[in-house]
Amino acid sequence: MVDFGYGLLASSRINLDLFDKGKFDSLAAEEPDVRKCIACGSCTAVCTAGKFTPTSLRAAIEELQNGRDEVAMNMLKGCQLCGKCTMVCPRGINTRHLILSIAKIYSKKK
Amino acid sequence: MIYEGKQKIWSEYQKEIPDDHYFYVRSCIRQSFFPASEAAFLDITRKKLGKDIFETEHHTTCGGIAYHSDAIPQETVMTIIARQFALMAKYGYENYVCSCITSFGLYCETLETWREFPELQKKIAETLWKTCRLDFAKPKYIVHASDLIYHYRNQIAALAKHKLINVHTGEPLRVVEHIGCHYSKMFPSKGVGGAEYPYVLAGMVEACGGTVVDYPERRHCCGFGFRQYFIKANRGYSLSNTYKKFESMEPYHPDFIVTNCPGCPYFMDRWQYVIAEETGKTYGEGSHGIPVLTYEEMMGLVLGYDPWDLGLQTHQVGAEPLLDKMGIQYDPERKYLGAKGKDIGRPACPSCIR
Amino acid sequence: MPANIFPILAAQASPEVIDRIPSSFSHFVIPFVAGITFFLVWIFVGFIRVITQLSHEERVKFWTSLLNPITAGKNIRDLFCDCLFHTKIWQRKPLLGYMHSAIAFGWFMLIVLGHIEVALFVPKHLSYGEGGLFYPIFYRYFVWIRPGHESLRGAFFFFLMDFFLLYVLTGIGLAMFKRFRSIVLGMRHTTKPSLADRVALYSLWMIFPLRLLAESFTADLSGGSFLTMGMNHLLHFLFGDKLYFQPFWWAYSICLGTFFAAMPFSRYMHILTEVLWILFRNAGLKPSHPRKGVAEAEIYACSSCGLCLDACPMNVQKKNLKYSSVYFIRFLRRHNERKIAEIADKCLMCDKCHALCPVSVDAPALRRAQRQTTNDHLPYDYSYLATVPVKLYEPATPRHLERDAGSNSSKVLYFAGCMSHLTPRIIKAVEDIFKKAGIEYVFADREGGICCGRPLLLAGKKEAAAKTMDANKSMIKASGCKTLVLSCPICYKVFKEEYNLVGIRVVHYTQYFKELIEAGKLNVVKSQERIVYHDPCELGRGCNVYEEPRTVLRQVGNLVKAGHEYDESICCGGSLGSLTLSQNDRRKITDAAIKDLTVASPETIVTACPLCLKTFSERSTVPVKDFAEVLTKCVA
Amino acid sequence: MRNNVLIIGGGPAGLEAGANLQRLGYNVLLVEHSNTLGGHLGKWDRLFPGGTPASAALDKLLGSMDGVKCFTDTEIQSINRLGKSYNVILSNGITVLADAVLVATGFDLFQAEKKEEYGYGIYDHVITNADLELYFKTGLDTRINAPRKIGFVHCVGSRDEKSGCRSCSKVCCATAVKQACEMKAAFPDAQIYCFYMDLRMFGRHYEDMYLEAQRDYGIRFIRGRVAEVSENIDGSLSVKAEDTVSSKPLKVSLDLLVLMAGMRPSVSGQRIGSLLGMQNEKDGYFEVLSEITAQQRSSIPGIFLAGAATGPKTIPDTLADARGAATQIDKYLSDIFPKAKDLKQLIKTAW
Repeated sequence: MVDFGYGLLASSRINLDLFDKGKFDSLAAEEPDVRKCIACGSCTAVCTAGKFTPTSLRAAIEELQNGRDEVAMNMLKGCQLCGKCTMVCPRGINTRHLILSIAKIYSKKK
Repeated sequence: MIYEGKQKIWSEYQKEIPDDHYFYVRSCIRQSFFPASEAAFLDITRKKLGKDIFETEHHTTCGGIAYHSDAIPQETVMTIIARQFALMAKYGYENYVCSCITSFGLYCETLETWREFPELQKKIAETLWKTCRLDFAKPKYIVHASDLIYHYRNQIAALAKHKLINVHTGEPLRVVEHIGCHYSKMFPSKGVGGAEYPYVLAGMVEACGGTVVDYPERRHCCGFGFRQYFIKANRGYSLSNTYKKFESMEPYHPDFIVTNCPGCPYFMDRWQYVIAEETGKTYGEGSHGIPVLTYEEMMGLVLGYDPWDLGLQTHQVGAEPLLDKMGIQYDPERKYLGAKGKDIGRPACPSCIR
Repeated sequence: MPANIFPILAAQASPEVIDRIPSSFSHFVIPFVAGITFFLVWIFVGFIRVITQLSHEERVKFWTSLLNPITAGKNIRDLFCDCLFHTKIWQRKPLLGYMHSAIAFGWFMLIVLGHIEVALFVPKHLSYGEGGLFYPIFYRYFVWIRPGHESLRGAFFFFLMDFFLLYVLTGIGLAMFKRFRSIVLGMRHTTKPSLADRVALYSLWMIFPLRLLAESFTADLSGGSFLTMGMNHLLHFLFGDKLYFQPFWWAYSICLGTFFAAMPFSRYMHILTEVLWILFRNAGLKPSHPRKGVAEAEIYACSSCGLCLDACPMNVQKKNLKYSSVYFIRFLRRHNERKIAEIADKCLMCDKCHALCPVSVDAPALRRAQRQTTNDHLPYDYSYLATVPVKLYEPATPRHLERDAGSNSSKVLYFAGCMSHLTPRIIKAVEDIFKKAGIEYVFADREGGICCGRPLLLAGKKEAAAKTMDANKSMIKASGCKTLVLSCPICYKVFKEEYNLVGIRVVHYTQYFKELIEAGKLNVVKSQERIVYHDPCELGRGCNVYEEPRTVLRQVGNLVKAGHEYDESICCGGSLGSLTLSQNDRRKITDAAIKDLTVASPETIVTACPLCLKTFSERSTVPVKDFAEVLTKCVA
Repeated sequence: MRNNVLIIGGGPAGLEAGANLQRLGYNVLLVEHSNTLGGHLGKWDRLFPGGTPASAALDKLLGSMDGVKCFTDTEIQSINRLGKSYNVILSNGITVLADAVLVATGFDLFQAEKKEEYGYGIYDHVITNADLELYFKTGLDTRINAPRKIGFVHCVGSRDEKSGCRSCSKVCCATAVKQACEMKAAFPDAQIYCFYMDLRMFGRHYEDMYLEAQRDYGIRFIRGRVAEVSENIDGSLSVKAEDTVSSKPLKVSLDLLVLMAGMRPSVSGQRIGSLLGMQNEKDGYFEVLSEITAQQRSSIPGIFLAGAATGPKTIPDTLADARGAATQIDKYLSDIFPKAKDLKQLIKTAW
């Protein structure tokens, strides 16, 4: 191995082929509201935990659908389930149950 | 893949290429990267085909590298270009052929800019006169050297000593054609076959009996990207780009890659070594890489030039497996001998790639 | 079973009891014996199981509570009031209370009196030891009157027995009637009985009419009073002198046996289990697991009476009745895991079912315990809490007043909470009142804070909740304030119950403002506005704060009544308690609650919870205001 | 009275206007250059948002055409003003003197092969919205072979200045959502992606359809334009876009890519326009006298416009526009036309 002082970079690209449809479908079975998100960002804007640590339900839903489960989980692990997002969600998504369901389904190793 | 669909597009992007009388300008970096390519171009066009290709030692760089690296402003590069064109007119030519894709793109860009902004053209003409005392002129036709070879492809094929066919199996060789980004991505109408499915190299390959590999990342840049390569901290981007291309072409098992740009063959050739060092991965058969040729080298081989006269020993990835497939006789002992039989030295052979 | 296993009792009758002729064994008792034996074994094993499932601390707590005279007194009172008299039902629905107490207390008295009769009229050595086991139950079959020996004391017991039998029968009659027209007894919804429930129910219904018939057939031989004797005469009149009584005693025994055999699988198990639950309850035990130990006693203490169906705010839609506590407990009993999880998550945790339960079965606690099993272990990472500044608050007073350390000790700390930040009018009004009353205060989370932890607890994430509570605790302690005022009942409940803030007084703003008025710091001018007060679940049922807001509101305006008030108030539908209730279902609850609040046509609905405020505001046509908002408007 | 009215174009607009004018007592002549009436509606299977069969809608339109003279396979050869009226020579040799002309020449579907990067006509599994409708009608398309991953590309040839159309084609978003749901119903195991730039769910019930698509059909909407399509060695498509919501480039392999080709001013309509000397706006659609108050009138007296000839419209929009045109023509022929002495007066005051 020669040290060139540079090397191959990890791709930042989303590879949708990595999206686990089965897992997401089971999430949708557990909490169908996950499919209702219109990515308006209200949840992220009011997030109590979001003031201190990067927490975003909107982005997490997006990342799950982009096959980046780990990233999504990291975006929700600081959530305090305070429910502000439920109050502001224009689609009436049961955000707290959704967050719990994501943790439930995506924390299981395959 | 529907071949007829591609043919339809090709038919829509045909540019006019005059048959003869060209003013030729060289590429800055090719002369050191692939020194025999330009010589081969002149030899093929002048000697084999008997064309009038004029060259003068007074021409310079087009300024493209400095321009794309944000080192000089556009007016400067336009004046340099105006001087090149003025030289052409001075020597009585109106057809301009250049060896470099960056130059070609820049010429097209400059001519388009002048067309859109005549006041700028006027200003450049004045600057040209003030600085060089030359009369402003514009070429009637501007082509890339690969356009010209494409134009002569059938004549060359008629003279061919070898075909792009595997002599052992009788199958056509699988060729990846890689077009320099600045050839037609900026102005699709200026390239043979347009930007999506450029035909310039594909046409040559087909004329010589090969078959073109259509892999997903065929449009992707080789990774040169000027700033990405020149600054070491960015070089990983450059490498990763090339890697992406090789990963994408790998399942198609190409026999070689042909390019029409100065930078592309260099990076696609040398980065194969770096990738092999980093990941241990090689893309050719055995632990070989995939040979990368310029179109002049490819046509030179077809016409029966000696591989070492074409400068194939300056490639990182050895061309021997390809030469074997094409049934080309070569003397391994001569590989590293210079023009007068003098040993030019051997590279340290890396263990990771042959 | 051959008859001679039991000695001929009559022959051995002791000379001192000559007015009764005890007779020997009869086969008809077998169904009863089988049923009750099964039942007793079952309940014994169950009891042992429950006790062993308790943790060591719980067991110690339980046994010592039995020895504590205060708890013991409470136990006795509760056992009588809750199990026999059903006072809690009496208070709310007298007819229903009568029905329950008639059956429970009536039957209890029949058993007690039966035993007294046996003790008095049957020789001691016969009574239990040698087959007299059945005497108390089938007294009128086995023990006949020696002709010519009717005494007054016998007649007195005959009367009592007939009286209580009639008492039970009226209860049974009402129960039968309730099956068809429950609304007359004050129940809109009743539970759907399971198969075992039906078997037990029908046998229970049959037991007492059959007992009446059986005793009536033998009343001329074994004695009877106004009821049985009267029936006996009627039977003689109808069927002549020879009455063949065996089939009725058989039927009576079979019904009893069936009832006891079915009891462990039916709702009637509560008759005995609730005793255990009341002892647990009074010992202060709470379920830590949704199935085991305390929970098991609690689950079996549920009589499936269905009073929680009418209490549940979800009952506005019939389809959601299935999520009521009674069914939750039923599925817990059946170990139907899928249904358990679904129902546990649906509940709004308004606690009304718990408040209104005749035996105070704490179903919300069971649901929380259930949620804990699925949610407590879910991954989370609160390491960032360490980076949250302890001094979240900022001084509300100018800097120069802050010079000496500990200057905050005279100030109050105001913690608005997450939700109040979505209802800025509450914050504005609270600050306004503080200023008007000249109270120096520190606003703990003006720039946003950490959640109080209650929502996490409601979701069953106990461990995670403890982390946020720790962070808040440090913040509160660092403030140096000695009084913590909260405008959110959700925060209030958890700060009060879980934080254990030694030396710091935790008050809800309704309480605090009432004190300010009483101390003369706020000058309230009464308006003629008709206002109705909504009890937020977490404040009313949750913390028993009912009167303070009302006292203040009466001084502020014309307080009118809502359809349901105090512990009967209806959840606004916006509760954080439910994890899965859909927006649509919540909306229906909100609408029902608003309808109930506006029965007396108030001009304003007042509540004291940001969540209720926001939920009502979105749906109500009557203006909805916060307690502080209404108050500050009336303070000069 | 029985004035002659000539309708050019036998699509929904022409049919609806024709039926209405006929009922108002005019002598209506409808000319259609193709061999069938119905225009694009005849090629569609179902209509958004409710899924009404297009054939049912078309049958209804055709069913009320009693008395309207229709010439199919007929071109307008020449059209000249004669007094207040128009002298029209048709390709079948008939000459008509029309007192009013309604131009309802509709739109052409954008030729998706022009967006070369999408590879329509080059890759085996790239189709257009029109191809998919034909598939829904006939069940035949060799390019659709039990796809498990399907992509829909919105705005193909719309909002794309490079392909000559800056504006929105209005119907493609709703069509894509409709077709995506239909595909999911046809291939329940498929994962479907819609690549959109902005979702324009402007109409009544459209938002419901969009919600259903997400909730009930599990369709994933990705905000980002597909920029590159290549064919993988197994014949599947490698599609690149940016997920602009998460600001990341994105790649996905698909078994079928459906291009939502937008609307273009019809080429045959342009020819009619030049015969009449009618003005086009920059977008190529005919100019109307007033966008707000006179949408169905051209700047030339007696020449009326209806339907997609004046810009992209949904079917209900088109039909309403056609009915509007019919009343405008009626007003013109019963009120303005008889009173005007000559063309000059018509141009100067009455139009």
